[in-house]
Parts: sequence; C-alpha cells; structure tokens
Amino acid sequence: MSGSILPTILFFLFASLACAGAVGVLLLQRIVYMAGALLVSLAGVAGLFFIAGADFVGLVQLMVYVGGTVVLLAFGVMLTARRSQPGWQVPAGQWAAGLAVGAVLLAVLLWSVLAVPPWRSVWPTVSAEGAPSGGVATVTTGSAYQQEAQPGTIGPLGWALLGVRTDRAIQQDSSQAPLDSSQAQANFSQAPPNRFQARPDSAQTVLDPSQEDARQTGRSGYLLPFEIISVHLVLVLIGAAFLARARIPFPSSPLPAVGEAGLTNGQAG
Amino acid sequence: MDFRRRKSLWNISNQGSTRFIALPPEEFDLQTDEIVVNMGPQHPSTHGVLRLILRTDGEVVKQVQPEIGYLHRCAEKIGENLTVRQFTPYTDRLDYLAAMNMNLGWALCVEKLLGWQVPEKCRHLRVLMAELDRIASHLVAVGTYGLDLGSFTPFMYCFREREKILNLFEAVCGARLTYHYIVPGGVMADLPPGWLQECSRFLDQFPPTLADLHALLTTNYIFIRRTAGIGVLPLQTAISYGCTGPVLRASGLRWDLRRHGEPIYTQMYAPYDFQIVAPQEGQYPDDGISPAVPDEAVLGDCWHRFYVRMREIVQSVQIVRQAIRFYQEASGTVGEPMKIQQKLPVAEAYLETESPKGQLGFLIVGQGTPIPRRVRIRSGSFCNLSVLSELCRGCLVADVPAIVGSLDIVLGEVDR
Amino acid sequence: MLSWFLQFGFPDWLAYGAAGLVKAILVLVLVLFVPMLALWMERKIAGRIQDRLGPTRTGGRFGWLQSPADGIKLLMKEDIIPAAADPLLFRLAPYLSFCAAFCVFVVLPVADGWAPAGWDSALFFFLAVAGLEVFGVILAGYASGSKWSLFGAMREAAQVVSYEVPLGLCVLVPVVVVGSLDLQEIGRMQEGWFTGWLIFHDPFVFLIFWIYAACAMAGLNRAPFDLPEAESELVAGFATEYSGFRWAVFFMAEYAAMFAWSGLGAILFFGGWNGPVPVASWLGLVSANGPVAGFLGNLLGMVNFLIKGFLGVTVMIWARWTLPRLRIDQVIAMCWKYCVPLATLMLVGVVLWQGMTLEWCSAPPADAAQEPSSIPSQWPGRSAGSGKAAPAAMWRFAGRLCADLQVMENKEEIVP
Amino acid sequence: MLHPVTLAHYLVVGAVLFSCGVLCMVLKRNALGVLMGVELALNGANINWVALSSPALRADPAWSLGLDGQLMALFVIVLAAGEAAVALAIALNYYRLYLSVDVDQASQLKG
Repeated sequence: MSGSILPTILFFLFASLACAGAVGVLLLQRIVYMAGALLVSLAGVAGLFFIAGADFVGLVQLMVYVGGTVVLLAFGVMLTARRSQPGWQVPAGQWAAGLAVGAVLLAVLLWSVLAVPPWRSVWPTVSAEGAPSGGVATVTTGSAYQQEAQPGTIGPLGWALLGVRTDRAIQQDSSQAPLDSSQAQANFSQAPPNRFQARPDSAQTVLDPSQEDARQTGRSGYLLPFEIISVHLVLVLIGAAFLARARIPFPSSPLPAVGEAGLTNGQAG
Repeated sequence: MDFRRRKSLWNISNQGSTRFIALPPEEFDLQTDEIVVNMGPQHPSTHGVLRLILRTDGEVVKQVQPEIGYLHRCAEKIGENLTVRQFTPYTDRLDYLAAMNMNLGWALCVEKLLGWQVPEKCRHLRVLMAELDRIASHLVAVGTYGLDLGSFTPFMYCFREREKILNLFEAVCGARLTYHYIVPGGVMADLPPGWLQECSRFLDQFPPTLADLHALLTTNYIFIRRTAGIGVLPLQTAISYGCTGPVLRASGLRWDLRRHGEPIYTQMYAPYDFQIVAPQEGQYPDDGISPAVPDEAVLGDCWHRFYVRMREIVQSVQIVRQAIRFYQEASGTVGEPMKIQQKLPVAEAYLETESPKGQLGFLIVGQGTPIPRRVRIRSGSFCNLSVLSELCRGCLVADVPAIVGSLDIVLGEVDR
Repeated sequence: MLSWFLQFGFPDWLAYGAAGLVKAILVLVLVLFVPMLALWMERKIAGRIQDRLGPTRTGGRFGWLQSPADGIKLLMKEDIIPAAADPLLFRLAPYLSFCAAFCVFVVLPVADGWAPAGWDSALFFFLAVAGLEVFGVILAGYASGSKWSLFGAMREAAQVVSYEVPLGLCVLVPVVVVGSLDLQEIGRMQEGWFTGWLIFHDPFVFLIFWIYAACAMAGLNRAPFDLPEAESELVAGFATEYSGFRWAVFFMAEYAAMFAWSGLGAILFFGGWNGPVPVASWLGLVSANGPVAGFLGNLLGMVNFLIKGFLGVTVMIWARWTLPRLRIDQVIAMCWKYCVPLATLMLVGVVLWQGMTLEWCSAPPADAAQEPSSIPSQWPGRSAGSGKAAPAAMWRFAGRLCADLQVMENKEEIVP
Repeated sequence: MLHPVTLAHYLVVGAVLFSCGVLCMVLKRNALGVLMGVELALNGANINWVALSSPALRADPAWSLGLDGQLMALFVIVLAAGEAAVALAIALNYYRLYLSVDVDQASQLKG
C-alpha cells in the first residue's frame, strides 16, 4: 500500500486544479470568469481535503463554499456586473509592483514551508486497525491512504463540537502502543534535531493515563466556540439582511429612452 | 420607427417626451440596477403580439408601458372602402375569439342606421349564437389565464369544451373561427336539422367542466394567492379609463349593455332571464355552481375579474337554454342578408354592444352610397388595456402576466 | 469490484481506475435511462390528466419510443449560440449541470451494497453535490446574454440556495433516528415489514416527509416551483437561448435530479430497496445463502428502489400538471417562514422523541465502574471512561449515547 | 521528491492559494474581485489546517493537530460564508450609492 501512486496522481490533479483556479482568479479580467475560476479552485481544494482524509471538511467545503458562498458571489456579480467593465484596468505599473510583492510573499512562504525537514519527509504512520485493539501496532513508512480502514471523521467531529474529544482517546491508546520502536526512532533521527522535537508531549513520551485525562480536561472540545460561532452566524444573517435592505434611495440613473430600450434589448452584459 | 413611437398614443409621460417618469424608489426592497426589458411582442403570455416595456428593479416592476400596433390591419380604413355588407367578414377578424359578437355588433349598427328590424326568430338565433360564442371566448380567457399562472391542464379542459362549441358553429356556418354568420338583415342560414339537440347535449354535459375549473383554479389556494389582491382596479379608475365588460363589472358596477344598452340591443335580451354578474359588497348572488368568494379577494382584483367570467359562462349557458326554447317557439324566418350594394342613408349611427371583452362600439357615417364615409370601432380590449400601466405599477414581474391575462385582451381588437 | 481487479495483480491505481470506470458507466446508463423513462411517463401522465392520450404511435402501442425519438431530434437540431452570449460559459453550463446531477448517483444505493461509492457520509455528499447543479443554471442564465435568462438565473440562485437550508434540516430528521449518514446503513435499518420504514417510526418523521417532498420539488425547480424557467413569465427562463443538444442536457439533468431526490426520499423514509413485505427474506434471497441468492435479492431490491423512485417522479409530474405556479416572493417566503421553522421544530421534536424512547434517559444511572463494559469496543469513548480524573458526567453521557447507538444498530430499539 | 505526497506538498499549494488571494485583494478594483481574493486566502489557510491535521500525512498523535485542525478549518469555512454574506451586502449597498463596485471610488473616509 505504501507504494500506491494513486493518491499522488489524485493529489496532483486536485492541486493543479486549485492552483490553476487561483491563478485564474488573479489573472482573468472578466468578473464572471473570475467567479468560474474561483469555483474550480475551491472544488480542487475540496478534493485535496478528501485525499487528506478530511472527508467531512471536504464536504462542508463543497456544500458551504462551493454551493453557497460562490453562488452568493455569482449572485452579486449578476446584480452588479452590468456597468462595471469599462475603464477598470489596473495600470501596468501597479500590476508589476503587485506581482513583485506577490512573488516575494510566495517565496517567503515557500521557503518557510520547505525549511522544515520533517514536513518534507514521509512520516511514520500507525495502521489504524492495529492500534485501538491494543495489539501490536505496525508502524509503516510512507503515506498511508487507507480510507477503508479509517473510521471517518464525521462522528469524532460531531463529538468534538459537542465537547467530547474521542480522537484524543484513540491517540492516547496509540501513544501507549509501542510506537517508539526502532524503526520509528530511526525515522525521527533522520530529521535533524530542531526545536520541534523539543516538545514535551512528543511521541516518545509515554504518558500516564491519569495525567492524560487531566490534560484532556483542558482541551475537551469545541462546544463553546461552536456556540459562539452559531450566535455569530445568526448575527451575520440578520446584519446582512439589514444591510441589504437598508433604506438608501436609489440615485436617479440615466435610463434609456423607450426607443433605445427596444434596440438594447437582449443584451444583458 | 422612432417617429412612430413619438407619435404613440401610449405616451404616458407627463412631460411630453417618451422617457419614463422618475418614480419614487421603493423603500424596503433590495434595490439594484434597473433593467428595461421587453415583454413581447413574441412572448408566451402577452396573448398575441402585444409588447410591454417593463422597467424593473430585480423582480419589482417599476413601470409598464404597452406598445401596440403589431397587428394593425387598417380595419377602419378598409371599412371606408367597402360596402357595409362586404365589411362584415372583416369584423370577424377584430376579436377573432368572439367573432359572432363582432358580427352581431356590426349587423345591429347597420340595422340601426337603416332603421331595419329583424324577425323575432332571427333575434333569438342571434342571441343563441352570441351567447355560445361568449362561452367560447370566456373559456379561452379562463384557460389561458390558467396558463399565464403556470397551470396547463385547465387550458386543455377549456379548449376541449370550446372545440365542441366550434363544432356547433361549423355545422351552422362552415367556419370555426371567422364565422360571418350574423349579417345585417338577418343570419346567413337557418340552423341545420338536429343542431338544437346537439347544442342541448353540449349544455347538459358542460357544467361538470366548470366544476373542474373551479377546483383547479378558482378555489385553488395557489391560484387565490396569485390573483387575490393583485392588480386591484378601483371602480373610479375603471370608469375614468373607460374599462368595460367583465373588467368593469369586477370592480363592482352592475352595468351590462344587454340590459342597459340601446333599445335595438336590449329588446333582443328582454325576454331572457339572467343575472348581471357583478359583486355587490364583495359578494355574488348564488347561481348554484360557483364557489364562495375567498377572504383574500379584494374588489376589482384579478381574482374577481376571473371569477366574473366564470360566472358569466353560467349565465350564458342559461341564456342559451332559453334561446333554444324561444327559437323553437318563434315563428317566421331568420331574416334575409342585406344586398351588397345596399345604399346607406346620409346619416350616422353609433351602437355599442356587450361583447365578451367589453363594450364594442361601431360608428358608421353614411354618405348615400353603399360605401360609408367613415367607420370607427370602439374596442373594449383597447380601453381595458389602457389601464394596464396603472395596474402594474410596483407589482412583481410574475404579476404582469397575471394582470394582462385578467384583462383578457385580444390584439386583433386592440390594434384593429 | 476493486478486489476483483486487484486479484489479477493490477497496480492499485489501475485497479481503482478500472473499477471506477465500470461503476461510472453503470451510473451513466442509469442516468441516461431514467430521464428517458421519466420523460415518457411525463408525456403519458400529462396526457391522461388532460384528457388526452399522450404519445401513441412512436414505437408501437404506448409510444415508448417517443423519448429516443425526441433525443434524436434534439441531436439533429442546429446548434445555436446567440451573438450576445458568452460562448465558453454558454457551452460549459449544461455539462456542469449534468455533472452535478450525475454525481449524486454515485452515493445512491439501489440495493444493499449496490452503491458505486458506499460512504459513511453519503447523505452529506448527496446534499453537497446536488447543490452544485445550481451553478450550471446560473452560468447558463448569465452567459446567454438575454435578460430573461438573467432573470431566471437570479431566481434559481435565490430559490435553490434558500431551499438547501430546509432540505438539510429535513434529511437530518431520519438521520437522527438512524444515527448514520450512510445511505446504505439507513436502508439496512428499515428491513422487514413496511412498518419498519422510517416514515412510520414516529410522528415527526412522518410530518417531515411532507416538508421534504415540498422542499425537494422547490429545490428541483419543478412546478409549482418552476420559477427559473417559468414559461409564462420568463419565456423559458435560463433555458431561453438553449436549443438542441445543450437543452437536452439540461433536460436530462433535471429529470435525473428528480429521480435522485425521490430516490433519496425513498431511502430516507420508505425503506429504500426494502419492499413493504419481506419477500426476499422469505424466499431466502439474502447474501447469507450464498452469492447467487444475494444477487437475486439485490436485484429484487433494485426493482423495489426503482419503483419507489419512479413513484416519486410520478407525484412530481402529477403536481406539475395540476397546480398553478407560485410567485417568487411566495416561494422564498414559504421557505423561510414555513419550511425552515417547521423543519427545525420537527428536528427538535425527533431529538426529544429519540431521547424519551431510549433507555438511557429513563433508566436509573448505572454504576460508573460498570459502564465501560456496556460501551462497544469500536466506539472510541471506551478507553476514556476508566479514568477517574476525567469529567465523569460527560463521559457517561457520551458512553451511554454510544451504547444506545449500538443498540439501535442492532435494531432492538428501532420501533418504539 | 514528488511521489509519496508529504506535508510540504500541501503547504506549497496552500502558499500558492494564499499568495494569489493576497494579490487579488491588492490588484483587483472590483469589490467582488477583492472578496474572491479573501476567499482564496482563507482557503490557502484552510489547506494548511487540514494538511497539518491529516492522519494520512501526520499520523503520530503528538505531532499532528488531529481533529483540531479540521475543526479550525470548519470554523473558517463557516465564518467565511458569513463574511461573504456581509461583504456582499456592503458591496450591494455601495453599488446602490455609486452605481459601481470599484473600490478605488470608495474614498469618502479619506482624510
């Protein structure tokens, strides 16, 4: 399984979609095409989420972002795009300056990404069927895309939003498993020692169960943020509706005469 | 092209230009850009080649301006170049959905000018035909109104029944649309044998269809919500715009030329027993088949205009039943069609009759020759259409077909 | 299928690809077959409703070749792209719409285990992908370069985005009962007699089904909610400028989506592939009796599922040819003022119902020390319950919920 | 270097999206274009969250964010939806006032 090329193919497919869409949003001039490119990019990101094992987040991305937010944007485009086109060119100087700054930004980001060797290396993974049973956990190198074996993230996410962290319990089990086998050690030792390895709760530290529980009380889930965000969304809903229906008089616009109305019919853009 | 527009009768601006009047903005609506959009002349629900210029803000219609004339065929001018007898088939083409009524109005006007009186049997036969055609016309109005609101099936039911009426007409005069049957001086031919039995059979099996229509449209909740309180036409406005027919009666005025018209017309209907369908304080007298008025309905709205037509169908069925009896009881002939070269006196006559769409008026100015000097047609659809921009102000785009359909215009009569 | 490919020693990416291709072709056949049959049904049912026969000649007695004939006709038509249209987006839009309609079939199980992708979040995938169909319509409306299309697209955007909210709430109600988003799991829960179907589970599920039906029709833009293509208002809405094959693609997407949503309704409320009477288990057609029996049982289940899906389609057709169309403000108001609050109420109600009927609420609290034994091994809360320093109440809560979900999975508690 | 996908792959994609988003915010004059830039940048950040929490990319419990990352991504998505709604309302109001969504014209508050 470790040599499977399929996740890699899919990754590059979705990654290229996401990046091409993003660049398209940046470079395209017509706002409708920009919306289309954004759609492609967000759908690609959803695909990336799927192959990273975050199926629920990917679906939320599809549903809320692609099916909701971009539709909203398209709605806005249709409402406002009628006379926004002419004379909107950003000067070439601004383009050049912007792209230069953007290139620098990208370079900094890439440097910071690639400067951390563990991020570039393949991580030791615990096969999912072995660990919770308390048996011998098999540690394999290489990325493990074992969708069938993974239990799915919906349940744990739901528990987490209710304030119960079930995933931490699993990981507690797995941390008790003999993870610090020689192979894993070897793998870790490949990475140069840096401050990341100095974390107190690194994998080599076998924790006392009671101590683990005490730690879990500190991060026992996301009930409060969930509630805050719910209230926040209600406020946003009300606020957006209020803003959109505010009583601002429409300026008297130069409308075509009836004669011209007949001639301009059929041209929506 | 531009010249024609500037000369348009439908220049509704108060400043003498064809620009739209600046209206105060609606305060509580999502305002965005305003679009000027053409509804028609090729549009499914403008009932022909009517063109409506809508100024909309999203779904809200700020202003409607009807543009007419796409079906203008110089009917009046043709009438000034033909003898009155020769012009009779042209009246078929005015309101082609109620051609018998058009024939009748023209024939009566010519007879009024000439001072003729047709035999009693002919009068009853004319009433029979006119009321059958009123049923047919109202069936089209009702069915297409359902279609305007997105309900297709009542349309098929209405046309199924209308086909039966057209079959009857075809048996009488050989035509299914432009009959040229009622002519000055009488009718073209007496009824074929067995026709009255066929007609009675139709009248017997017809009322269940009305019950279906009431179930599918009149009392349907969606239909009520789409029509009740929409396009409310106050009585004063209706009168000042010259609205007539069901449109006027739905606003609450009990006014029907079959009872309130000139003697030459009312004497035809004098023996008949029927109600003038108009709501009195929002209620109608019981006619045995029509349902009660819903609470949402407002006097003069689209629902009442539709409902008045539905009830007039019932009344017309009643009249036709009586007409069959009177026709059988009457003796004598059915009249003699006038000669083509019949000379007209140097006089003028104007007569309005109650056509299904509204009051239809003909003016004939004779000049001593068979060809009149002037023919003028007062069309009910035309006057009813004039109130459209008043009704549509501030409504939604979806209400425009609902209001146009409730006015029940026929472009042949509007444009003449 | 995947393992079948893998046993020949294909590299896994090839095996995945081949298995996916085979499944995609099977789904495509279904997606192409369903609109054909639904279209034929629509014609026949509409004909019968309207006192007509519908197609009778093409392909023999029942006109069953009418849909392929239509398809061939549409393929042969000239491909027209208006000059004002945006050519790229105009071409892209129908395929986008069709892709979304196609993708929802990926998670729709037609029988036990017969889903192209059995996923534990299948229902959520269905909702998410079905929501993408709106994009094709919006793009079509915008790219057509016609104001009517733009109107249709804006209506579609407003309507579909609004109705996703009550639809999401509606499907949550059966999910609360079952405790799984996996459509196959939901179907398996309803085995046996029809009394085990979720719609008969409790009053809230029963009531929510009707809201689901209304919202699904609104989300599908089917009459009486077909505002984006309201032919009497917007000519043809977003499809005004489309003709020929592209229009056919939109059409297929619409019918495929109709079937998908009624199929989802069948799974969520009417037992999915389980018939009203457990015939398959009487005949021994279960997978426990060997692969052939399992295959035959699944075949029977697929027939069940298709019948249920097409029954839903029939109801939609029936509604379309009976009811008038609503207005856009009424559609949106219905969503936000009635469907969303009612669905929320039902959701709260079903949660309370589940709580009351589950034993962990009524039973006295068990000893904390014994608790871990009652928690199923695969539920992750198991190990944490032993910790004395843990927030005991929360773990007990979680553990009991786990236990009860497990009980429900064993189907001992499904019928109260 | 390309074959097994590592965390860095994801982070590079996130960086590209983020940079494009920031550039969109800077370079677009259309308010809706700016809004799209914001969405892109948020998505870039989301990719990082998800990648750092992915069991496939970082399976060991101490180094992975676990569900925390996915939850943060969820919150970001949901808040972005709200943000888009409000921003769109503002843009529409702005369009109503100026008949344009050119952000360069929105200079009334300039000192």
